[in-house]
Amino acid sequence: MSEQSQTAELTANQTYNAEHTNTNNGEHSVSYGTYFMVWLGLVALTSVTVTVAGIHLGSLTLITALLIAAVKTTLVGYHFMHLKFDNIIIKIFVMVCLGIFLCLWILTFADLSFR
Amino acid sequence: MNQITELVDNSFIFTVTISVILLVGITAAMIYFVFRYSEKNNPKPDQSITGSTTLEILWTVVPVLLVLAMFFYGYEGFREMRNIPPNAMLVKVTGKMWFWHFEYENKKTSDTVLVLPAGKDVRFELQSVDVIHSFYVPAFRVKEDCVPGRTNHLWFHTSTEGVYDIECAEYCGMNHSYMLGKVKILPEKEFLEWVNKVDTVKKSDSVSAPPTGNVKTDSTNNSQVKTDSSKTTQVKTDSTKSPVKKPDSLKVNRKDSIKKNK
Amino acid sequence: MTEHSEVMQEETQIHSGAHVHRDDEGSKMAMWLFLFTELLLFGGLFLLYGSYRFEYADGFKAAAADMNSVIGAVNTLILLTSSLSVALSIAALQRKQKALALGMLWFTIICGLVFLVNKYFEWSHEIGMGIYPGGPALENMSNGEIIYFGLYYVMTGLHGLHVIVGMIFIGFVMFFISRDKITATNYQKLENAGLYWHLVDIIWIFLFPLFYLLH
Amino acid sequence: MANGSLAHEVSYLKYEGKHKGIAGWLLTLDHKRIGLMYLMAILLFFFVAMTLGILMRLEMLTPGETIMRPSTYNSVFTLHGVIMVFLFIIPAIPAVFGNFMLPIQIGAKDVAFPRLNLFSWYLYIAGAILAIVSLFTGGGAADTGWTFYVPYSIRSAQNVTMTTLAAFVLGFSSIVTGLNFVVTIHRLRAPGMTWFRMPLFPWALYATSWIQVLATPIIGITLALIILERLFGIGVFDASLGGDPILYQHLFWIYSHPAVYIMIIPAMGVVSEILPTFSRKDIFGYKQIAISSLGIALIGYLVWGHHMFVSGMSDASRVVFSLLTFLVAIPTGVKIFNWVATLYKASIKFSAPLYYVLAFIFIFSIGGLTGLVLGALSTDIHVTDTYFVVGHFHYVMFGGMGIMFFATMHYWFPKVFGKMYSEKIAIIACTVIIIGFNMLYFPFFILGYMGMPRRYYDYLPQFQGWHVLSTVGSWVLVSGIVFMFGNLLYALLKGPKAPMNPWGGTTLEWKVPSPPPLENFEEIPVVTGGPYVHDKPTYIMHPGKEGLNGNGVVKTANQENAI
Ligand code: HEA
Ligand code: HEA
Ligand code: CUA
Ligand SMILES: [Cu+2]
Repeated sequence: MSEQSQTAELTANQTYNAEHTNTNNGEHSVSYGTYFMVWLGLVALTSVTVTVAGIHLGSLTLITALLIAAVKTTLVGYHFMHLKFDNIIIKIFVMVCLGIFLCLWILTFADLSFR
Repeated sequence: MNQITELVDNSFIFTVTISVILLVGITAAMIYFVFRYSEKNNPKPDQSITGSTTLEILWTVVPVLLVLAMFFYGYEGFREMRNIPPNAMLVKVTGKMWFWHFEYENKKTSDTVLVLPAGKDVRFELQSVDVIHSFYVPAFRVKEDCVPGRTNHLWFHTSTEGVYDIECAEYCGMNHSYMLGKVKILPEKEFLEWVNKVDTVKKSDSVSAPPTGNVKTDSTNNSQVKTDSSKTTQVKTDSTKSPVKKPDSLKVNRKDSIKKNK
Repeated sequence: MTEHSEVMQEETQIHSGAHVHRDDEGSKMAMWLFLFTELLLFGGLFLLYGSYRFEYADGFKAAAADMNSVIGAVNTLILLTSSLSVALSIAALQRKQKALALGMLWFTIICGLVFLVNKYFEWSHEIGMGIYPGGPALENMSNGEIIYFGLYYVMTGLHGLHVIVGMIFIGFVMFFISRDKITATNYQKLENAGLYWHLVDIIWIFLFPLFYLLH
Repeated sequence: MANGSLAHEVSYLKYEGKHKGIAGWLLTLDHKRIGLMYLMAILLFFFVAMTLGILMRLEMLTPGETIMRPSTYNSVFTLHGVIMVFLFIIPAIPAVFGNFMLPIQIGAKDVAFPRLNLFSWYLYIAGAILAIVSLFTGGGAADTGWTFYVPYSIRSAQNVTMTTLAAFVLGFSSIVTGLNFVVTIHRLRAPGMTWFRMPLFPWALYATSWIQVLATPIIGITLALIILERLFGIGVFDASLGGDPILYQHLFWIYSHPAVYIMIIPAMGVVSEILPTFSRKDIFGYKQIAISSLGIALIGYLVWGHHMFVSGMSDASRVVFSLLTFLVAIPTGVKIFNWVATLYKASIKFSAPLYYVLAFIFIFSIGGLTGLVLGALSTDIHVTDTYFVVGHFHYVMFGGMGIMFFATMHYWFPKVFGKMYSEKIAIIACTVIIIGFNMLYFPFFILGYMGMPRRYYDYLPQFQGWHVLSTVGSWVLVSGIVFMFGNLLYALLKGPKAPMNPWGGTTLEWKVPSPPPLENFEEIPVVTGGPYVHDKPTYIMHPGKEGLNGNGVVKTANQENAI
């Protein structure tokens, strides 16, 4: 019980007057330049994957391709999708989702790779 | 004795015993509380009881230990099941809608009835030609699916003579429940006699080609193989009531199977 | 899909009529959750792709060699650029540059169309060669190749569907912008459309190397 | 404003808004009306599927043909399973009572996205219609079992395509509901309602909703692939084209194992509501119960392989999955122990909902503990795909979730309909149900261990005795259930009016009239303490009148902004 009431007794005025925003009224606007830079980075990475695919790296091909894709995804997510500005909870959500997805891969391959 | 059967049963008994103890404990406590602390017997509830860290830890840690023990017992039996003796005799099992087809190392084949020598380790290679079936011999506590496109393995030790049921345990269409068979365990001598006879009567839709004249000997013994085609080798099942009835119709997606038959 | 953010607002109006309540944060959260479901929808397919690639490494390589990686690369660039234009349109709207924002969205839709046209030619080329499920060319290929192309059609097809949905979504948003329903202070719907479009882009970022490059 | 103040007085059942009569229901955005619409639809399908269950029991009375042909039987158990799983047990508690109670319990006027909520109901109906249409078109009802295993589901001549399509659509209905609830819980808790002041039913719904959002898409795509496979032969699952049937099973169970926790976690949430109410005492170990819901949800993602122990999966992963399976029992055990401990030194008012809960604890424990037998490798290999499994899942699904569905109906009946039922008849009915239930399903464990495979139209003669006992049990169960529904139906028509708080509950739904008014609350309440505190009030129901809310603006989003 002590845990439950550990949150200090609520003083109602505090609650109601505390300013909090439900709307994202034009806080963080990003400069056009930043977006262009990100886009350039993405294009550059694309050309890197295409070139790397041309060279035969053996088993490394797959890994580099996926790594580059992951970097590109991070760029898109962080800048274009504004994860950069998002509330911590959305970041946690993304992590949970990716974490569970990763578990599915690991456990499926626990079967495939020992068959 | 048959190791696998014993291990499975022990693991079962272990798990069930613990379960029964827990179940009885929980239920008894519950019923006792409901009477002891009823409105009548205890008009004023004790509002100060809202939790106990000691108890929480206790009933997290103890169950963890219990389930680890259960896991371990289960694993023991499983290890035995997967620990296929290297010199076990081999039988190829093919599941087909809706019967079992067995092929011995000497290419002798048999449908529905699996004849085995007593006191031997037998290894099975399980395959399917259409959909998934599951080869299940309850008496030996073993089961494994027959999956089209791959080969699964299974083994058991044929301890005592007798006739045991084989059932298909993975749903495979209309006559799934009629996809039965028998394991017939004979003394070794009779088995050899049987296995070395060439089939003459075969099911029309049997899976593999008829046995060749040139047959290999059983790996576990070196008796001579004779070919005697005068007698039929189809052993009749001796269940009290013949479970194998005529299917009312074979319902398979014909359009599909034609398409896939390339 | 455009419902997400609107409902809160209207609902409270109907009920109490007192004050308009808008919850952009909630609306964004819902959009992210929706993106997770999309991600896992494709996730199942990626898992299949990974598993079959593991089982049929050679077949997959052989099949990937048949692909035209130039079209793939061009389409990648198109989608990346369209992602940029969506992001820019949000930035523009935040700066009250309505015309620029609309222009950027038009550009995005055109990118989507070009992407689909490319895809159309690619698919018709492959189908023309008899590479399609049950097709004459595929019949003679190995199992690995059959599965590769099965997955190829399903995954790029599903992705194409998402491009179409994204374009419709953006179309609605443009309509609202022109009617000033979406403004510099109330642009969550645009943001959500953008999130969706970026997800479509991200999926392609993975589809591209997996189907066009790894031979 | 006139509209608004009216809404504070008139019950949601009577309120006439923009639309009147039947349209007032079919176009409603009110979470309570949508919940009731779900209840109607779900009960209808529940009756259909139960009737199919009874027919199966009749067929199993004797070996050989009793009342139907094998192909009919196969369709019947498939339909029974599909309807029970996708149309009854997954949506039942969240979509009916979650919809109804969640906003009230967290002090909100509605869910976050009321239109989406209605949309989800229509998706449900669309899926249900597809399922019904599949019976009469293209070769008749599917005969694959609810698991749709390939390659059989690809080859079957029955109308599997439409049945899977139905399940696909129903999946999306489920996703939409889950998404809506997650946002609702994050954004719309009343001021002062911190996470650990939230009642346990919303906690359970929160965990459930996450599973719905993150697991359902996987089955969506898997079923879609079956449809594509049947239409175009893409080869992804077809062994004759190189597809791997075991991968299908992986994908299917990646969803369907977490789905069993979609079924049970909301039921557990209701247990945690009913117990403190009738114990007149705070729940024991609130935090542990709350967190263990999330624990079950999380571990539930990692154990799907236990359905595939004989499928030819690699030995290593069988061991891993077995170990993980056992871990999922721990958080469940924590809940059970805390519930029993709640009764200690309580002051228990014995009544029908509590009786159902006690029955639940007993029956669900049997179901769960037999789950451990299935989780152990060696025993599972013997009993998998036998009646042992059928026994296990009826104990957890029907005896767990089903019984709790009955409990929930009794617990919230006065609140939802504003009527009281006969307590005495309810208790008698529950007793009959408990007896019938165990008579019906306990023999399954014995049959299973003897080696009676499931999905068998016919069986070997040695199994008959237990089958007969079980069938007789099904008749006992039917009479209990008919009795129970009769009692509730009578109460609905002729029952006395229910007071606001007939049980002495402490959560917010008992602080509003029965049935609740359209807007739930005149003013959004302020929360000052835990949900199950009996000896002092923890909610301020009229913060404005009590001078707490100076500016008259009530914020519905939570104080700890955005979390
Ligand atoms: C509501 C649904 C539900 C629930 C909650 C569960 C809960 C569990 N299930 Fe069940 N299960 C199904 C529905 C459900 N299951 C269905 C439908 C199938 C068959 C699908 C099909 O093939 O058609 C199935 C099949 C199934 C299998 C596969 C069988 C097979 O096909 O071979 C297994 C194997 O491990 C399993 C295990 C478990 C376990 C370990 C739990 C655990 O979560 C149980 C935890 C509970 C307890 C353990 C009891 C209470 C706790 C205590 C009393 C505390 C102390 C105890 C200890 C910790 C020791 N289940
Ligand atoms: C919530 C889930 C749920 C519930 C409640 C039930 C309830 C019942 N089930 Fe269910 N069952 C499943 C889920 C469920 N089942 C699943 C998932 C399967 C697996 C399917 C598969 O293998 O694919 C299965 C399989 C299954 C089998 C195995 C089939 C086989 O493998 O061969 C059997 C066999 O007896 C069975 C029987 C019953 C019975 C007798 C009931 C009884 O409880 C029913 C009791 C019925 C009543 C009490 C009826 C009372 C009401 C009325 C008569 C209504 C009157 C009518 C109107 C007003 C319209 N079920
Ligand atoms: Cu073969 Cu069931
Ligand atoms: Cu499971």
